[in-house]
Amino acid sequence: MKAATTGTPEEKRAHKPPETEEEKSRNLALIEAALYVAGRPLDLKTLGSIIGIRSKRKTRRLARELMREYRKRNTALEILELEDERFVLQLKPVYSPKVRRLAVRPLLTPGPLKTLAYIAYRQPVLQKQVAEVRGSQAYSHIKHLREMGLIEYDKSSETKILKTTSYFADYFGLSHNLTKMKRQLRRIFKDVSGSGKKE
Amino acid sequence: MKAATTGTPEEKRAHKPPETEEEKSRNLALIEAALYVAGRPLDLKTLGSIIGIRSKRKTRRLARELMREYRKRNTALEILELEDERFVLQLKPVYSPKVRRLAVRPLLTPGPLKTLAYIAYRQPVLQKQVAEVRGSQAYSHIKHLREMGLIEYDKSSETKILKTTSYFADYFGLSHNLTKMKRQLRRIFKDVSGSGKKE
Amino acid sequence: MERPWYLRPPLSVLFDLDRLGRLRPWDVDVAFLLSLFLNEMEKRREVDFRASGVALDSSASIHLMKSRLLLKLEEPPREVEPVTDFVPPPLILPIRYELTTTTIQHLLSALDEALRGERLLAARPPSKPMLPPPPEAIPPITAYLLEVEKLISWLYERMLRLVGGDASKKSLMTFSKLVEGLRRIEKVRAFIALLFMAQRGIVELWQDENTENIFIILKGGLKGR
Repeated sequence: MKAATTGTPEEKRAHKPPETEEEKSRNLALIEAALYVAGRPLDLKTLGSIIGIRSKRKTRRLARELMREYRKRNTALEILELEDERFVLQLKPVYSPKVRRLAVRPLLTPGPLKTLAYIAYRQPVLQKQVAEVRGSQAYSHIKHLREMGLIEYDKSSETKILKTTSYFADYFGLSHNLTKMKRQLRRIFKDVSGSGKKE
Repeated sequence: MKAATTGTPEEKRAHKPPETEEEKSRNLALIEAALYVAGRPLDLKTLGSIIGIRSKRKTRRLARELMREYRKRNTALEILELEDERFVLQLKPVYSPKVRRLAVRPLLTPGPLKTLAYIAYRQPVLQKQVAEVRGSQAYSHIKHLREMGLIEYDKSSETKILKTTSYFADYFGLSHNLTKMKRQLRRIFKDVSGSGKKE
Repeated sequence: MERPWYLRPPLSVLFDLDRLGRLRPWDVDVAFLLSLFLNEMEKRREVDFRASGVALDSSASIHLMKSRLLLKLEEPPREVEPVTDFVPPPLILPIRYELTTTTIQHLLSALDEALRGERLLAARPPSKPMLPPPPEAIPPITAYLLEVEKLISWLYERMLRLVGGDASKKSLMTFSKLVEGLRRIEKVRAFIALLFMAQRGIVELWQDENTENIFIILKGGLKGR
């Protein structure tokens, strides 16, 4: 228990009576739900917004508790805390080879995937340029890719400039740093096309 | 280590000493991994092939044990056994509204979901009829639903006739038998509209 | 040579300028035709900018013909009653995570193809404009604009009455209030005039997504007043 003091809303929140067991288990379940549905790393802000808690410290404590619970349970799934204070629920890598073949659906159909690849490679890139190269269907691809959270508009610009999101980087295991990511893409791309083997 | 015996593979398996705790917990984790990765109902044969057990009875027992464990744990996820001996891992519906915005694949909005419900209910149904009842926006709904693999055109017909796919049946845990499925749907719709809530 | 796919009905109406002059614009559902056209082009994975241009031009003409008829007080035909049938409540999809099969290798081969498209685009010689002349069916543009001017004055007077005669206060009003008591056809005309006024900066518009009401701020007087 902490002594009541006055202060910022953040501090006030911290001094509210400790959450009941019921509240806590509801919050843990909500964090689990969020991580499961997203299938990608989520930051403390996002997790906090789901449970309605603004304190990062408190959210982190809950996420870590869920992580410990998972570890204790000894299951096929694990929760990891990444370096940048993000949490992810994922399959333990050791099970992956055994069950991978059960995944049957692609993230995207070929058309939108091509548009996404082009944006990733040329980013930040004018929407107009994407449409010129990928044809008029590019607009519906862009809409779809934005809805999926794979690309976004550059907010600093008046004209429509596209770039990939951190979710894109997470999905393909690429760097969050744009310059680095492009270098990675170029390098792997050269390796692949250089080997002369294409699907 | 197991004693070598002769006989059919099934018999061999059946006469093996009962699985150790370690084997069992590994099998439970593999079933969990399979259900997590697939994101759709899996039948006993598929689950058995993952854990390397051909006996349906044994696989069913394990899957049910995992299901009970989930129920005990009081988590955001649930494992359901569908009527045709298939198992599925999914988010408990009560958590849906809070976290659906985090889902990667854009979830369908009520408009397309209604069109889908109509097609499922009236199938096989002329595309023209769907458009007449649901308005001209039905065409974009149909396109989207086809892209998601939930509906398809009847290939045996020249005119455009729509029906749901087996993926659709899996997604909703419905029977693959059309007559049965329609009966199940009627029950679901009665439940929903009976609750008096409509958008 | 095979006839291009878009010259077949129902799309052909957008490419047959003679017919465009003869038909009743109310009989053409432009939105439907254009989305059909786009879908078809997407399905065939071929982009024909020339055909798109003609389709766009024809659609604009048909829209203009419709606006023109509205200004002449011709009532649009009654909407066809939609067919009624029991529509079940929307099916709520259960949420399940699903591992997807797309890997970085897929991304890279997609990139390879996209870049090939880029190279092709750079190599293609610029094509000559081949748009046909605008159809005669389009009303003379000056007469049309004169009608619009009259319409704007009429609507502006209405707005002034609504804000008590003073346009300098940046008064706020809603579209529904503005057209209260008007006939349907007059509401449509008011809306057209409003769009022109917004484009000229006489009013500012925004729409509330929840109520769908359009809010109007009167920003100043008509030029020359």
